[in-house]
Formats: sequence, structure tokens, C-alpha cells
Amino acid sequence: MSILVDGATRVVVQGITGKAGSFHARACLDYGTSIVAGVTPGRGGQKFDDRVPIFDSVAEAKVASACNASLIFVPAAGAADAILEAAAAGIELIVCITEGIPILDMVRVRRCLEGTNTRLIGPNCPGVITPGQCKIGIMPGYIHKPGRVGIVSRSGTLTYEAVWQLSQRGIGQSSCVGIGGDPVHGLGLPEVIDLFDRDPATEAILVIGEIGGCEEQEAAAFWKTSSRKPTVAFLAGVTAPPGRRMGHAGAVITGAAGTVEAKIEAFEAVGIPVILSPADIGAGMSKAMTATVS
Amino acid sequence: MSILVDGATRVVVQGITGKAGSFHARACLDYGTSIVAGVTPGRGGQKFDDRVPIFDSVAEAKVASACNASLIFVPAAGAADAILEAAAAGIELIVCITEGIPILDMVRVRRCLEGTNTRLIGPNCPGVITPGQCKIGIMPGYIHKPGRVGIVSRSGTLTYEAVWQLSQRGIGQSSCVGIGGDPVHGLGLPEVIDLFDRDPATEAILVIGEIGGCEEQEAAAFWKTSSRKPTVAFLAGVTAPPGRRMGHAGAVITGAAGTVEAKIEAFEAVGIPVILSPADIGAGMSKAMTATVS
Amino acid sequence: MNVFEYQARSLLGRYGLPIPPGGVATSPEEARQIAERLTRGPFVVKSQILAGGRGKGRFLSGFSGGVRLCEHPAEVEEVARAMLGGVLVTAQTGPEGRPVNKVLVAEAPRIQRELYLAILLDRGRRCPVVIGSAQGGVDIEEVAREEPGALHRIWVDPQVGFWPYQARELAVRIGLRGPLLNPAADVIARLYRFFCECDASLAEVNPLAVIENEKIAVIDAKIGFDENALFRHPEIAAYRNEVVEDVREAEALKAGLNYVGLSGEIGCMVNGAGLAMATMDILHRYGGEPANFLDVGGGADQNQVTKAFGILMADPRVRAIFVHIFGGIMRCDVIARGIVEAVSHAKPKVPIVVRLQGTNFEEGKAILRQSDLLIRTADDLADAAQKAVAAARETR
Amino acid sequence: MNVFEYQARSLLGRYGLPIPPGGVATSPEEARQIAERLTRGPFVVKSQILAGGRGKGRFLSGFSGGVRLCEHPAEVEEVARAMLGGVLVTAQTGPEGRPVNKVLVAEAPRIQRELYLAILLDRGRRCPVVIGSAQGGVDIEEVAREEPGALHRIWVDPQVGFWPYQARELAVRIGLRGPLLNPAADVIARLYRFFCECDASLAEVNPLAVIENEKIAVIDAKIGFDENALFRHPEIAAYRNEVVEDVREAEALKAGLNYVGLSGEIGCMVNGAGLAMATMDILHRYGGEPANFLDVGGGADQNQVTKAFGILMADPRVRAIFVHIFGGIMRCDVIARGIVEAVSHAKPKVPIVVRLQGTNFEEGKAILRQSDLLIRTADDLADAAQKAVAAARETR
Repeated sequence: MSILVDGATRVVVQGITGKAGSFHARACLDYGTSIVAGVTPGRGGQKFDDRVPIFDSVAEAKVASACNASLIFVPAAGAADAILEAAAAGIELIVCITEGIPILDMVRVRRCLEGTNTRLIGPNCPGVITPGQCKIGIMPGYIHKPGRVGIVSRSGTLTYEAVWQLSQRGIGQSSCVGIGGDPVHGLGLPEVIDLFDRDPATEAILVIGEIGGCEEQEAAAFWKTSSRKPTVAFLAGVTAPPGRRMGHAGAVITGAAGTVEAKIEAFEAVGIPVILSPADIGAGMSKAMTATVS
Repeated sequence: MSILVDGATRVVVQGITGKAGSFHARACLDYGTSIVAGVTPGRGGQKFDDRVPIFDSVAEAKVASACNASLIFVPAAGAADAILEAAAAGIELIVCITEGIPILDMVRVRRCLEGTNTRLIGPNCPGVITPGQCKIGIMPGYIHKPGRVGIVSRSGTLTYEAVWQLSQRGIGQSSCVGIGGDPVHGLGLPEVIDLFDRDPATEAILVIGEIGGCEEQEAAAFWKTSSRKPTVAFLAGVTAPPGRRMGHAGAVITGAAGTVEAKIEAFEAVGIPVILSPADIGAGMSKAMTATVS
Repeated sequence: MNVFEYQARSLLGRYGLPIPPGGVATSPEEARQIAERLTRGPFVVKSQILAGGRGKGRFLSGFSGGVRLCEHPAEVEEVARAMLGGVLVTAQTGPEGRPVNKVLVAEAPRIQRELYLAILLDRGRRCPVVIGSAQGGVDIEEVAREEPGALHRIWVDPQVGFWPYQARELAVRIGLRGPLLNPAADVIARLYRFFCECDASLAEVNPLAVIENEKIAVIDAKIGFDENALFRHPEIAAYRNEVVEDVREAEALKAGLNYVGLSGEIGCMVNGAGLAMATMDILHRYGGEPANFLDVGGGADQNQVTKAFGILMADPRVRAIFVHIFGGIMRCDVIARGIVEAVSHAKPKVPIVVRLQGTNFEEGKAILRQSDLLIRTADDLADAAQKAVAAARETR
Repeated sequence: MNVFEYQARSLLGRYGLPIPPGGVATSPEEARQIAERLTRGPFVVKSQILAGGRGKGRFLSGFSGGVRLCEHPAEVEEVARAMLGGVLVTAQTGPEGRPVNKVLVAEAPRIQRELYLAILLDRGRRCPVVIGSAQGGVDIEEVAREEPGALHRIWVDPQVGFWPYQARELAVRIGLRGPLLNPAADVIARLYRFFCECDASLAEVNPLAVIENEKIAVIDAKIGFDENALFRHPEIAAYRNEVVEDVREAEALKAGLNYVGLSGEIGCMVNGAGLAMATMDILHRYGGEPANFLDVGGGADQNQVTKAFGILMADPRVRAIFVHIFGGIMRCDVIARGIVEAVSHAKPKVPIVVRLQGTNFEEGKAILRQSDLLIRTADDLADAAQKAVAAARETR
């Protein structure tokens, strides 16, 4: 029916009493997400908005609430620790919204997660949503519409724009996953494409990439060997100058593989059409889906 | 016929051009050990005593000489690095003689060796010998005699005394392994007992322990469940005061388990006779072997 | 964040890397004094700009070479005079070049061999990689393309760390054997320690040199830092203001905005980095060129919108302003109020095109409409971009 | 190597651990001055010896308590006068006690709760373990025996390191919740950093206290260091000479010998730690008691043998000397020459028993025999030990 999250997902929010944490915890609750616990060390025993119990640690939260996903708003200096805490507590899905985590912290975190069952989304990402069921993140819920397109993206607001264009055309989404804009992060484009591929509810896939790194190339290579679902891509940053960090820590062209041109070439080489204008994402997706049906 | 080393073992000596390294490399060569390479970074291309080629790294030595064991004399500050270098090069048996390696270095080394095929003997140990075949260490070769008693010990000269008492009585040794006097080291008493247990050439086992840690207790527990060979033990340090380091970094009583009394109790509880006087090691071993035969 | 060579020298020096003695000067006299204090010549005078290719660069004044060898302190002064205050154009600066406000004066040891050493993050493998080559002093990207086998890489498991034997392995692979092996391995190990302890994103020594008396020296170093980690390195963070060469970027930095200066004519203000890039891209598709990348962030408030407007309006290149907001966390009515306030206050001379979409976009548009300011709006992204390009053309 | 409390305070203070202000004094006047400089009383005056149980200890002078609370600086001076120069006997010192040459004077905050915190090496698991208990200020070995569940342990994977969440977990488990949680976790994390960076073998805070105003404080700390790692901590290594309380050990340290002073009457000199312990043990079996542990090492030379002899002969407790060498690397003839030289030179008044075995033992014995010195020899270990015990009895 979806990937990663659904109506049965039980969420703990780490950093629930902070400014961003409390704002978005409320928005997720309003969307219908089961937020069953919050964590703020030192405030264990209190309640958030009189409804969500707060714990001193994820381990305690898990015992008391049987949460199986975590949403992290802990500030950058403590975010790597928060991720490892959730992983050590056996949380299966960790969504880390926090922006600005030092790269070498994420290098250590990723290494620690190797060989565990924990999946990390982000950091520096909008999160993941299965429209109508569960929103674990900061995306505006109302723009989404349940349906059959799976979206995976390295971006935030650009994804909202894409979702908006799809929903406006009546094209709903199975799940939308923002994997984040940092150079070292959790689930990558290939892994999420793989999940969509195995999800019966997903009929087509939209990949939104950008300059920097070579995950798009890896995604194209993976798609070629493993995926049979119609997929289209959009890539941001064709006008970005090399060597400059364009907002996202990961959006910087440091070699030939990091350019949009190289990424377009990789997608087109395996038969994934690339939408060239950000205004045409809805139309491009629509066209790809029609082509499959006919 | 023996454990760990035999006539086919091909040895590289790390630190072969140092004072201890060159002295003992010569002694091992004189004993008949196949020392096929030496390593001293920066002296690659030279020869040791006009017979052993010197390399800049263990990896190069391995390619050129097919060595499968390493003998380390590198000074303490660089010894952990030398062990990891040998392990990374795929050396199967590493014997580290070096004394005085920081404990936290050994903590890291042991962690790195987990899950590899490399066996480490030592550090701060006399090494391992299979009499008449191969000596990788600093023990005086001539006191040994080929035979059927396997010796494993945390000590150096005390082991020589034991070997001497056995050889004087005509009791030869299959192999003698000094596992070293540091609190964190490679193969432990239980692992070496296990090797002797699986070695058809070994008929009886002599364990020489001392104060500190609880390896003797682990050895006793292991022996009870797994070993069927007659085994006797000697333990040094019944008169050592608690809290003081008796030479070896590992020979310090920091808790009840570290006392000789606790170790004697553990051995006797599983039926391993404990020799009480260091003057009686030969006689005690002789008695144990006779008892088995009759 | 990249730092100037003289800053890199100072940081690496603290980690015990072998750097030829020298100092940085802001005046020709100071440059001469530095040379006089050094033990011996020849000396090298190096323009301090954040771009490569300095040696083959040329000043707008006609003076040739951003890096020059001098025999005597008097010559150092002369060369520094020609460089300081000038604008240096290299293959990497673009035709507009970069101003040279400081020169580095250092001893120039006799170089016997030039090698290459760098540590950076391998994003694909998610770990640091230490790279060495026996071919240094040249463009390493070219070496990588034409003779990939000449680059040697050691990937570092972050849990195990980088051990001396790995440094020795790399030293051997790039040909530093014999008496050079241990000193070279020491240099590599120290550079790695610097990389990790200072949260560098790049630590490149090119060339690493074998100099007279069989010694190793760091002749030139390019150092970049992970901006995310600057909070734990206040001393390095303090370099931040010094290393911004673009005046617009310096202003944006003060205002805490995520800004990159470009050379086009449409000032952009967007929320979100991906959307900001996509916005630049679509302007380009319709024949316009962005004057900047500016991401006001997901949670920007009215105040930040005002500041951002200020920077766009102060840019003489800007002939039109394009505001593109997808309201998620950020509400479009709040943004609209920020725009109205900024525009009423500063009375910009260039046309403004606004596209608001997402949360409260109707209210936002209503606020803009009721303001009676000359703000052009559009619902559709393509339409908005075309209007912005057209607006910039009007004012040309 | 354990250090004095005042040294531990200084080291931990550098890691930002919360330590009540104070200072160390060698004279009563100095103690008073320290108290006068402190913000407020009450003050605590603590005898600086390397043994526990000070609070319940008693001086040979009859003065009671090695740790005393004082209200006023004048009282501090008075108490310090009673302690300094005295000999303190506690449950851990043995009846001979330890000389008190320094006292620590510190503010004594009002304690609300006493907890326990320690980091040490778990030999069995080969990793550091962080131990905490809500029951502090008491003998932790007793807690461990009687209520093992009251001790909480966190083992640290050396490749992963110790993360703040683990420190918080321990803080919660020992009851430090609410506003105390984060400060307590910070203390634990800092102690861990100290443990690793300084190569400690033990870092024990007992008690760790909750004091007035809901603050955390380190009231007493016991710190030990891995002697193998002192080479990379020259500053800590410099403490080494200060922390040796036994004069014989101080001499041995200067001579670079591996020596531990004991209270028996037979001076032992052995090569190898295991053989040295076994030698002590066999003397004990035959009714003798060793005056010391002394391992001259596997590669000791003639010079070290001479030095070792000097220390044994200078010990007034020693009534006989037992030299026990198994020649492996060390040749017995070399040892014998060392013995002959030392004995001819120093003319000891106590009998000497020598057992040489191993490499060149025949030559060694011949050298002793030919020396015409009164040296008793034995081939067999049991025989040699019995001769040594008998010799010590003769001279009683």
C-alpha cells in the first residue's frame, strides 16, 4: 500500500519540546500520524500538549509506547547522538529533519548503522509521507493526495512543487520520501527506488535529483538492472557554478559526475526520461503514466 | 604434531634491524626457524645478515616471501600499528614480543582483529615454540625437547623453569605458548587449551597462570565442558599484595577473582590438579601423566 | 568553506607539517621585511586568492604571473607592489578575475620531486579517502583522467581510523622509499589528523615536494572546511568573513542568508535550495540569467525576507527581482507582508515578479494586490519565469 | 600508577569536571591561607595518602580522622598542623600507616545525595566499562557483593566510542533525572574523555554528589594510569616520583628497576615477573617472607644487577638475599660476574643465596665459587629456597 510508513506506524519525536519539534509534532498529529511518545532528556514524566507522554530516552519511550519510528528535531550538535540513540533502542525507521550536522558525524553514524535493521531517512530532509495515512516530517500535508506515484527526492520545497503539480492533475502519491540534501545520509535514491519497486501500490516513480555526488548515476544503474516500473526524473542545478555549495551541503559540483549534464546522461542512457523544466514535472509524469497504460 | 607453528611455518620479523629484533632473529634462524623476510620501513631492498631480505612493509614481504607468521619486535609506541599491519596483510599468526604497549592500544587492536582469521600471541610474551621444528620467540631453544606435553603460560622465565624441569625428567613438549603478561592480549588460556585438545600430538597440558584477571577461571570452565586431556596447573603470586602491579601489566589483583586462591579453587573445582610449589612442576606433570597411563 | 593559502599554512603548521618559513603581507614594504627576516633566498611571492592556476595567471594591469620567484628582498617588494591591489585573472577565476589584497612571501626551497597528497570525503563510500600520486604540481583532475593508475587511494574506515602503516603504504606507493619513507608517512598521518580534528572537507597538498637534503615539504596547500562543523571550531569559523571575496556574499553572510553570487541579471529569492536551483534553471531556459542563488530557508520570517530584498536591490547587476516561494512551513501571507514592507520602504527601481504557491497562497496574493505596489504576480511557474525574464529585458 | 587526590582534582578540572574549589598545602599556615581565599565554609581538610578509608583513619599521634570538616580558617590551620608530618593508619594502609606530607583544603558543599561513578577496563570483555550506582560514598566492593543490582554498567565498544546518549542512560539509571540529567550526563561524558585521552586505568568518583542548588560535584576522585602509556603523557609521568611512598621503591624507580616493597625479611632478585612471584611464593611455603618483588628483566645487564643489589642491601628489613636467575636471554656467567662485583664492593652483612639455571649456568656457578666470597649456591629450586629461609633465620 505504501513504503516505509503507514497508518500502523507509531512515532516517537526526539526533541519534541523544542521550537521546530513541537511545531511539527502538532502538524503531524493534526495530519493523523500516531505520535505515541516524545523524548526530551530531563523532561521525562511530563506530557506534550497534554496528550503525548515525554520520556528521558528513546529506550524508555519504546518500552512504554511500542514506537517503531522516530522523527528527530534535535539540534545539529546533538543529532548524530540522537540517531544512534534511536538505533540502539531498536527503532526501525529514523527520520532526521535536522539540518547542519557535521559531515564526519554522519560518516560515523552511517558506519554504526551498517549491519543493523535500522533505516535512516535524512538528515536535512523534509521526511516521509504516505498520503492519508502517516506523515513523518515537515512537508505540508494538504498538498498530497493518495495515489500511485512514488516520489523520491533530494530536495524539500522542490518536492512540494512537484507534489503540487501532480495533485493538481489528479495524480496521487503512494509515498513521498525526501532523502535529504547532505553528502552523507541514510537511504539513498537506489534503495528507495527498490522499495517502490517492491511496493504493489506504486505504479510509477518520480526521482528528483540535483547537482553533487553520484547517487543519480547509481540510481540509474540500479534501475536498469532491477526496476520495471515507469520512472521519470528531474534534476536541479544546471546553472549552478562548480565548487560552490548551493544551500544543501551535498549540492556542490566537485567533479564531472556531480553535474546535471552527467546525471541526465546517466538517466537517459538507461531509458529514464528526464524532465527539463521544473514547470513540467506534472505534465511529464502524466505523460509517462499514460504511455505505460497505452 | 603440534599447534600454531611447525617446520612449514614461514616467518617475517617486524623490526628485524633493531637491537632485540636482530638478536632474536639470529637465535631463531640458528634454531632452524624459516625466517623468510624482515620488515623495517625505509630499509626495504637491503638484506639482514646477508641472508634475509628486508622489506618496507609486511604486505610487500608477504608477496615476495609467502610468509604466514610474523614475529614483532617493534617498540611499544609502534607495536599496535605493527600488529594491525600484519593482520591487514593477511598474516595468520602474529607473535608480538614487545613489552609496554599501552592498554588502550591493545583494546583497539583486539577489536580490529575480531572477525578476522588472524591469531595473535602476546604481546609481552616469550612467543611460541614447537621443539625441534620452529621457534618464534625469545625463549632459549635448547631447554626444550620434542614430546607430548602442551604448555600454555602467562609468564616467561617461569615457563623456562617449567620446561627445564620437564625436559630434565625426559618429558618433551608438543608446543609451548607464552600468551603474555598484559591485561589485554591475543589468544587466551581457553583458546590455547582448545588447540592442544585438538592436537593429536599433545597428550597432556600444563597451564601456568598468575594473579590478575579471570582467564584461569575461564580456562577451567572451558576445560570442564570441552577438554578430555589430563591437565595440571601452576599459579604464581600467592604472596602478591592486592592493588600492586607485579611486573607484568596484567599481574595485579584488582578484585577477588584476581587472587591465586580464587584461581586454585576454580581449577580444583573442575578436577584440574594444582601444583603448589614451583619446584614441583616437573614432578607434578610426571605424576599426572603416569596416572593417565595406568 | 575554502581558506586562503596563508591561512592553510598556519593551520597545517600547528599539526607539525613541514612548511617552508614565510609570512603574509598586505603592503610591499611588509613583503620586503618578511623576506629580510627569512634565512635565505630564493623567495616566492604568491597572490592570495581563492582560485587555482595562479602561476599562469595575469593581472588586469598586464603584470604576468600570480606566483613569482625572487632572488632578493628588494625584488620581493617590487613584485608585491605589482600584485597588491591588482586583479588577477586565472583559468579558474573567470574573466573578471579576483582582487589581490594579500601576498604570501616564503622561502622557495630547491625542489627535487613534486608529488600529490590529498584527503577528502568519498561520498559514495561515505568515508575519508587519502589520495597520493607521484605526479604532483600539475592539475590532478587531468592526471585522474589521463592516467588513473597514477592515483593511489586509501579509504579509511571511520571506526578503525588511519594507522601509520597505511600512511607508509601510501608513501611507498608514491615512490617515497628509503630515508624518505618515515618522514613522508609522518606528513600523511599528520594531515589526516588535521583533516579529522578540524572537520576539513578537503586537505590537498599540491605539490608535496622532496626538497634539498632529502626533506619533505608542503609547497602549496588547499584547505576546505565543512561549514556544518564550524560551530565546533570557532577559530576556523572566524576566518569566514575574510574568505568571502564577493561583496554581495559578504553582506548576505552578515545577514545570515544562504547566498551565492552569480553573474546574471535576475535577482532571485527562493525558499529551499532545490527549488532555488530549479528557479535559476528555468530562468536560464527562458533566456534569462540569475544574478544569484538565494535560499531564504524553510522557516524564514518577515525580517529575513526584508534583509534578502535589501541585498538583491543593492546589487547593480540586478535588473529584475524574482521571488519564488512554495509555502510549506512558511506561510505565503507572511511572505507577502514581508515583500510589501521591503518594497514600500526601499522603493526599488527594478520590476518585481512574485510567485507564491502552497500554504495561504491566496491570502498572500491578495496582500500583494491590495498593496498598490507595482508587483507582478503569476500562479504558474513557467508563466512566472517568463515574466521575470521579460521584466529584466525591459530595464536593460 | 595511582596519583594523589589533589593531583586527580587538577587533571579532572582540566576536563571541566565540577570540583569544589580548594588547594593543596604542605604547611598549616598555607592550609589556613587557602581556606581564607575560598569563598565560604565549611571547609574540608584531607590527608593526602594513596590509600582509602582516610575518614575513619587515625594518626599514630592519636589524632583521629584523616579527613576533617572545619568551620573557620583558624580551625583549618589547627587540623592541618595535626595531620602534616603525621602517620595515618587506615583499614587499607596496614598497621605501619602512611606519612602525610600534604593536605588538601577545599570548600565542603552541603551534600544532598551521594552517588558512585567509575570508568575502568573490563579485562574479560577487553573494553572500557562505565559503572554507576545510586549508592555512593561507601565501599563499592561491598555494594557489589551485597546488592549487585545496584551497580549499573555500560560497556563501550572502542570502535564506536562513548556517545552522550549512553551517558544519559547511565545518569537515568542512577536516579539523576529532571534538571540533573543533562549536567550529570555531561560529567560522565567528560570523565570518559579524560579516561581515554589520558590513558587512565581507573577513574573513580566516589562520591559523585548532588549538592546545594541541584548541582553535581566531584567530592573525591581516585585516578590510576596505565604505566605503559606514560610515555605519551609526559606531564602525568612527571607525577611518578611524587607518588611513590615507599623509600625503597623510590630508589628502585630512579634505578629503573621493577620493584615492589613488601614487609618480609628475604630480599629477592629474580629475572622475569612470573618467576619472581613464584620465588616469593616458594619462600613463603618454607616459612620465609619476601622483603620485596624485584624483576631485573629478561635482558638485564651487569650494571642493573649491581644496582639491584644496592637496593636490597640498603633495606634494613632484609636478613638474607636470594638471587634467582633462569638464564634465557640473560647469560648466567654475566649475572655471576655482576653478583661478584656487587658483593666485593658493598660487603653485605647478610648471607646471600644464589640459584642460577639455564644458559651458561655452569660457568656462572664456577665464577661464584672461584670468587671466594661467602655466597651459597643451589641447583634445585626447593633446595635454594630452603637455604634462603634458613639463612634469614640465622641472622635474626
